[in-house]
Amino acid sequence: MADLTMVEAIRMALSRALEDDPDVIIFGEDVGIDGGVFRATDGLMQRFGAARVRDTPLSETVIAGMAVGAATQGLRPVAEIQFMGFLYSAIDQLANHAGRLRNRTRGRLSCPMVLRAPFGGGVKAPEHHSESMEAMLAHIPGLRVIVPSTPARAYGLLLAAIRDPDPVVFLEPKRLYRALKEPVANDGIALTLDCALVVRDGSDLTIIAWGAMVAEVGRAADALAERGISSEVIDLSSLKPIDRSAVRASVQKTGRCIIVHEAPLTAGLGAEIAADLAEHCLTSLLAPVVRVTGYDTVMPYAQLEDRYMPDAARIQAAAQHVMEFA
Amino acid sequence: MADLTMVEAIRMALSRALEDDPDVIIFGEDVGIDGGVFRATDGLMQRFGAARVRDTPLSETVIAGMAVGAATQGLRPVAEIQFMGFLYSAIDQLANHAGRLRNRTRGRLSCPMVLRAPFGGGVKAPEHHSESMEAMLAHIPGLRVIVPSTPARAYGLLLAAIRDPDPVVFLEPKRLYRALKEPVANDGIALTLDCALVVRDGSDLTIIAWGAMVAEVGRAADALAERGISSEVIDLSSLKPIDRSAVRASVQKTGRCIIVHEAPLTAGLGAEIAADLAEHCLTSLLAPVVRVTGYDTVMPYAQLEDRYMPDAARIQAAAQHVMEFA
Amino acid sequence: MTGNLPDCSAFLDAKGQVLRELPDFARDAETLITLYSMMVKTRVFDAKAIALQRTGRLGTYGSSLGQEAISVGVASAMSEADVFLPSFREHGGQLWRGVSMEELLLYWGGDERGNDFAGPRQDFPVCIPVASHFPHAAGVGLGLAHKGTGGVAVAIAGDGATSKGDFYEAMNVVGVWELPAVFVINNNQWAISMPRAEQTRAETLAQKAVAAGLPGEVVDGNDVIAVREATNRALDRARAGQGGTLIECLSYRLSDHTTADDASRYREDAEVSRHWKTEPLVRLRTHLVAEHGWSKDDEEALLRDSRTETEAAAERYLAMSPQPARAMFDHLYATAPPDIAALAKEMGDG
Amino acid sequence: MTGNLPDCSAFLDAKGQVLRELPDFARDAETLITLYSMMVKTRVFDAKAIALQRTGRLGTYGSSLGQEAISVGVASAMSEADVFLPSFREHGGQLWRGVSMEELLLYWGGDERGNDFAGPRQDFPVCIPVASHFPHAAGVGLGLAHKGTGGVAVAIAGDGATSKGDFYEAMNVVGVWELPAVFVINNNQWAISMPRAEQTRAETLAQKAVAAGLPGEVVDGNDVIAVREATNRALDRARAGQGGTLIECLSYRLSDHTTADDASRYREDAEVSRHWKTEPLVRLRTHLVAEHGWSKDDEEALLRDSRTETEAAAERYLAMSPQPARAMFDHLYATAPPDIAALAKEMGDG
Ligand SMILES: Cc1ncc(C[n+]2csc(CCOP(=O)(O)OP(=O)(O)O)c2C)c(N)n1
Ligand SMILES: Cc1ncc(C[n+]2csc(CCOP(=O)(O)OP(=O)(O)O)c2C)c(N)n1
Ligand SMILES: [Mg+2]
Ligand SMILES: [Mg+2]
Repeated sequence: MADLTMVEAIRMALSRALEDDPDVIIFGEDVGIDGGVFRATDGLMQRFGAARVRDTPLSETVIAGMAVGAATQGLRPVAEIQFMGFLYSAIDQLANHAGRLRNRTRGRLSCPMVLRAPFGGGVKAPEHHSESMEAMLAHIPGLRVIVPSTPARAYGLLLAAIRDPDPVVFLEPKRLYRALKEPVANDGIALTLDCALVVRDGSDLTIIAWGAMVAEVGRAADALAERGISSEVIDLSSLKPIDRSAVRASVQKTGRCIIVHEAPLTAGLGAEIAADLAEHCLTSLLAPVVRVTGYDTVMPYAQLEDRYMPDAARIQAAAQHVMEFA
Repeated sequence: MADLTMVEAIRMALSRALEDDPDVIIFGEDVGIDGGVFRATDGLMQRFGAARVRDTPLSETVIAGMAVGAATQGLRPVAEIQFMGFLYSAIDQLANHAGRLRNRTRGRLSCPMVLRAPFGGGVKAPEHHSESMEAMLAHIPGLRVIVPSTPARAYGLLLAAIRDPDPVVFLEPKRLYRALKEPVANDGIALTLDCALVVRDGSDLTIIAWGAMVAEVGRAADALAERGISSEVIDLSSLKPIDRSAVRASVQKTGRCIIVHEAPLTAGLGAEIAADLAEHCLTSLLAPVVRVTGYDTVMPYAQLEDRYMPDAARIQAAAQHVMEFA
Repeated sequence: MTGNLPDCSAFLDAKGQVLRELPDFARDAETLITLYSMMVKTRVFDAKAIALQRTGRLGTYGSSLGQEAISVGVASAMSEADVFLPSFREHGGQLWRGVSMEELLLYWGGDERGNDFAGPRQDFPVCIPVASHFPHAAGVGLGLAHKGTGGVAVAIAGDGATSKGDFYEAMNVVGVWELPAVFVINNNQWAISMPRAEQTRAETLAQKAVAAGLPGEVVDGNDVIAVREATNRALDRARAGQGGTLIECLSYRLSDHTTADDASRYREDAEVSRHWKTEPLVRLRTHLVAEHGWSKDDEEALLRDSRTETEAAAERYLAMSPQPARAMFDHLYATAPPDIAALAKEMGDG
Repeated sequence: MTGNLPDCSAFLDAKGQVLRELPDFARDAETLITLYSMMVKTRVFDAKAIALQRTGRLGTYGSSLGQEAISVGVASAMSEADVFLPSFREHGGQLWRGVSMEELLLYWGGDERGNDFAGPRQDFPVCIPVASHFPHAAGVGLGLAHKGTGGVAVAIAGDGATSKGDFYEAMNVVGVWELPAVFVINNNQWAISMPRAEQTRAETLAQKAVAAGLPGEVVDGNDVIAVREATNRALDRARAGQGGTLIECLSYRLSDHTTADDASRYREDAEVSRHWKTEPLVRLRTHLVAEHGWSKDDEEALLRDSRTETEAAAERYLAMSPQPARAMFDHLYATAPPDIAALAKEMGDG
């Protein structure tokens, strides 16, 4: 079992899917000979041929829309949007078509497609390359939205997304692409979609995050543990649908909750979780539900991005605040 | 002071803006000789000329993007998207440009544009004509998002939006276009943006809504009053930025809160309000914060849309639940 | 304002005169009668749909009055293996392909079951967001080519649709990937209140194909023979692996945009009257009478049958019990996640 | 793979030979030297920017190596009243228009202040989302026409940008509204790893203008004289109220796509070498030497001055203190709503 980075695990999942299912095809900008700007598809065109791994013209609307069309014909398109900042042009296809084709045809047509996109900050990329707008996608009925937080999770969740009979947006935290390695078996085993994962048991408070923020929360939890505060950390993983019972169960146990995401606060996905708790776990709450998020402003350019994104220090401060609440 | 419907009040505001400021121009699909599919611009082309009120080709990306460009040149474009279901193609321009032009140029360029769009259900329109995806827009930094709930509010808020130096998305609840009349003076007075409005004082619970749902909440509040339950009703009006202090003040007083919107529950804007309360008003809350919303599914076609949208009965039931909570 | 239509490739002129040698299929009386019958049926259906809407028993509806030759002509050229992706005005093509009138009424009456046609199971439902189905057609073409079925994706939309980026992006990928896809434009001269001349400065819409390196051609969309023949050639090219084609069919929207529209606000009656002289049914009828012995009795029988069929479909439609409210959760996902399942259950059967 | 460039309108061939009668401006030594100097300066700046990036002192940067003639040529044709809307590879044009090297470095170093140029206050900052500034250019053109300033919007983007719907929609409205806007394509034959031939089946990118009813032309983008002359004509047309133009400038991306790219993964060195023979600086230098007495000393002085200026700018850039974190809230709105004001305050000056 090899130690892989997340981008290697993603490549292995893509490769596995191409091997296992002749209906899987990959397309997007620069996914072919270049292997994707992050190398997620490196070598796949060479191995599976240009008919199955194909560079598209520079057209995000068509990338998403062509995936919808191809999916109705029994293919399993895994399309790539090069950066989430360029995904906006694909939203019309996601909201007006992908998410509703099965529903509006009463199951006659379906849309088993995956739209992959790297997202999030932390790599000092140019303007428009560091967005985290997952909440917009999570609001669209009929989609699934998945975010992995480790290489192994990326492998298993991506396989699950590709095999799922419905459209999945698969958002890859680019900051994690090469940040850490872990052993990942190429066992072809898909993880279960729609599930959150408790990545750390704890008793004093629940911290919920996804993608790159899970590691940041882990660092904060370590520091908090040294101060005797026990955090239960949940990797939400599935942003749509949300595994509400897992979140509620944890908060019912701990009585406190912090939610962490890179996206701006207002109408971010953290709001949904806090709102769910405010409705379903109110009597369990011992302290305010605090969101530690990107600020309600435009993602600043590289020089200030560290000051924009939540970090362990901000998470700790929020935890402290929640623990001291009385 | 004439009794006007909302669509008449909007037309009066547009007409007033065109009169008062030679830089105001209007464009969109069918806004010219046809006067807009809802007649919001009826007669304006005839009166102000085709150079100021102009039909565009069928191109939503260009409608939004051209507004951005024109706004930088000292014009005040008031562009129309014919229905919110066709606004998705404009999101790229809103998120990647309109919302950030001032910020990214450190104030050198700005974007005083208004993008109007009818939204919401209740008129048994065809597929894709009844969406309420305001939360997606409220998540975009740098925008304002406004929704009027009565003819007079529409007049004053639209004037304010047009005069505002920053981009505003102005969403018009089409169900209210002709639903009721009220006296509206053509006094050229803009309302203040960024403010919620308490439309009914009450003491037992706070009900927050916007657009067409405000009237529905009013009906529910009447029925609740008969059962001795006193509702404070807030018309949020400004969906971005949210007037958090007004909401908090009310909930601190009543201790209970219901939020009502047509959009799907998950990651809808109701989540933001509930989350804000879960953080900032937890100790005031006597009951769970309940959201009465469209369901997490595709807006059904006309036959079932009444069953999808919140109505007075569902709002009353939620209120009852909240009042009985112990 | 939109004037008369420019000259373009036609076999029958407005008076039913044969202008040039007819293609084989058009020398066969039975074929022509089938085409004519479907066009008549479409027009009868349109009238019924409008009547239902006017009496509150159907939703907003867009008539295809005057443009019947386009979608009937296109659909009649297609094979079963092909996939049709219609816009909202191509009822005739849907009927030809086997969608039932009852299903069409269900759809326009606001019931999703109308999209679950028993007929051409692979065809797309109507596309409302203008031009957004052109990318689907590219994808369908990709899928068909990948599966080697020999099928072709055929998408149709209006003149207004040619201003959307979707149309262009899709044409471009069809061009460069040589996908089996045919894009048809029903140029009925109006996009709601927008006349064709204000939609684009391009002299023809067909010339937009140049941008994608595709062949584009203009045909008389009021001549069902010309439409079918052009579609045949495009389909042959696609099946031969030679890629896509753009076909602009010139016609005229004789009706309001939809039942929610009042075209008298923005165009002259005189213009409409003028275009009644070139509408597609009369010319084919004249030809059938002159060349194939089509009689008054034949015509009356056709009308009677069309009306009977339409009325029967309308009655079945009106008699259908609505879906239960919980149906809104059906088919959202193949397997409902817990929240959706709970909602459906909660709603019960009421 | 991308071969040699097709023949197209040029005044100087790759060897600096005059091919046809030069336009007036190109007979003036001073003008030619100014153009040449800016191209050299751009190349020197590019090299410095890459060096800064390689040593961790600048963000991802896209070099304009080999394409200097395009944006310098275009910008040099523009007047002050015009508005430039560049993509991310048009440093030469920005410099010509008056943006300082220091401002460019600030931008590419990840600091918004780089967009607040002292120079052409009406020009747009770099556009990163490909082609999304073409709609802006249409709107700018609309604004300029409305205000009657005589100004023209000039947007420039790459060959890849021509596949985006934004490009097409914007061309279409420019066409039908006759807006004063010029769209320039820097066809450097590659969009990251995508060769021009795979981007579209269209034979030229200029022919895409046909879709919008606009004039389109292909010029040799390595000949600054040809670029400027074509832009002059397009600007004249626009100022005369005759609407927009699409100009495709053929050139070649001699560098990697950006500093984050490794072009050897997807193209042959031989192809790159071949294109070094046609790059834009040599031919103009040869011409200057032959016709205008440009000497070795002149050349050395120019290089020295360019380097000095670049180094000085880089030093000023490196010496600048960063914005305080709260600057991220500045200019979000003209007047900060309470939440934003509170955040800015909370963040303090740290
Ligand atoms: C993307 C989008 N924008 C706007 C609309 C509203 N709308 C419906 S039909 C129509 C005009 C369509 O004109 P055309 O393409 O010529 O088709 P026709 O109605 O003439 O058949 C418009 C603007 C829509 N359905 N989709
Ligand atoms: C809408 C969009 N999609 C994808 C990208 C990522 N990207 C940046 S540059 C580029 C290629 C651009 O090619 P071209 O238009 O030829 O310009 P060049 O880089 O060659 O100057 C891509 C795909 C982007 N910036 N914007
Ligand atoms: Mg039309
Ligand atoms: Mg290029």
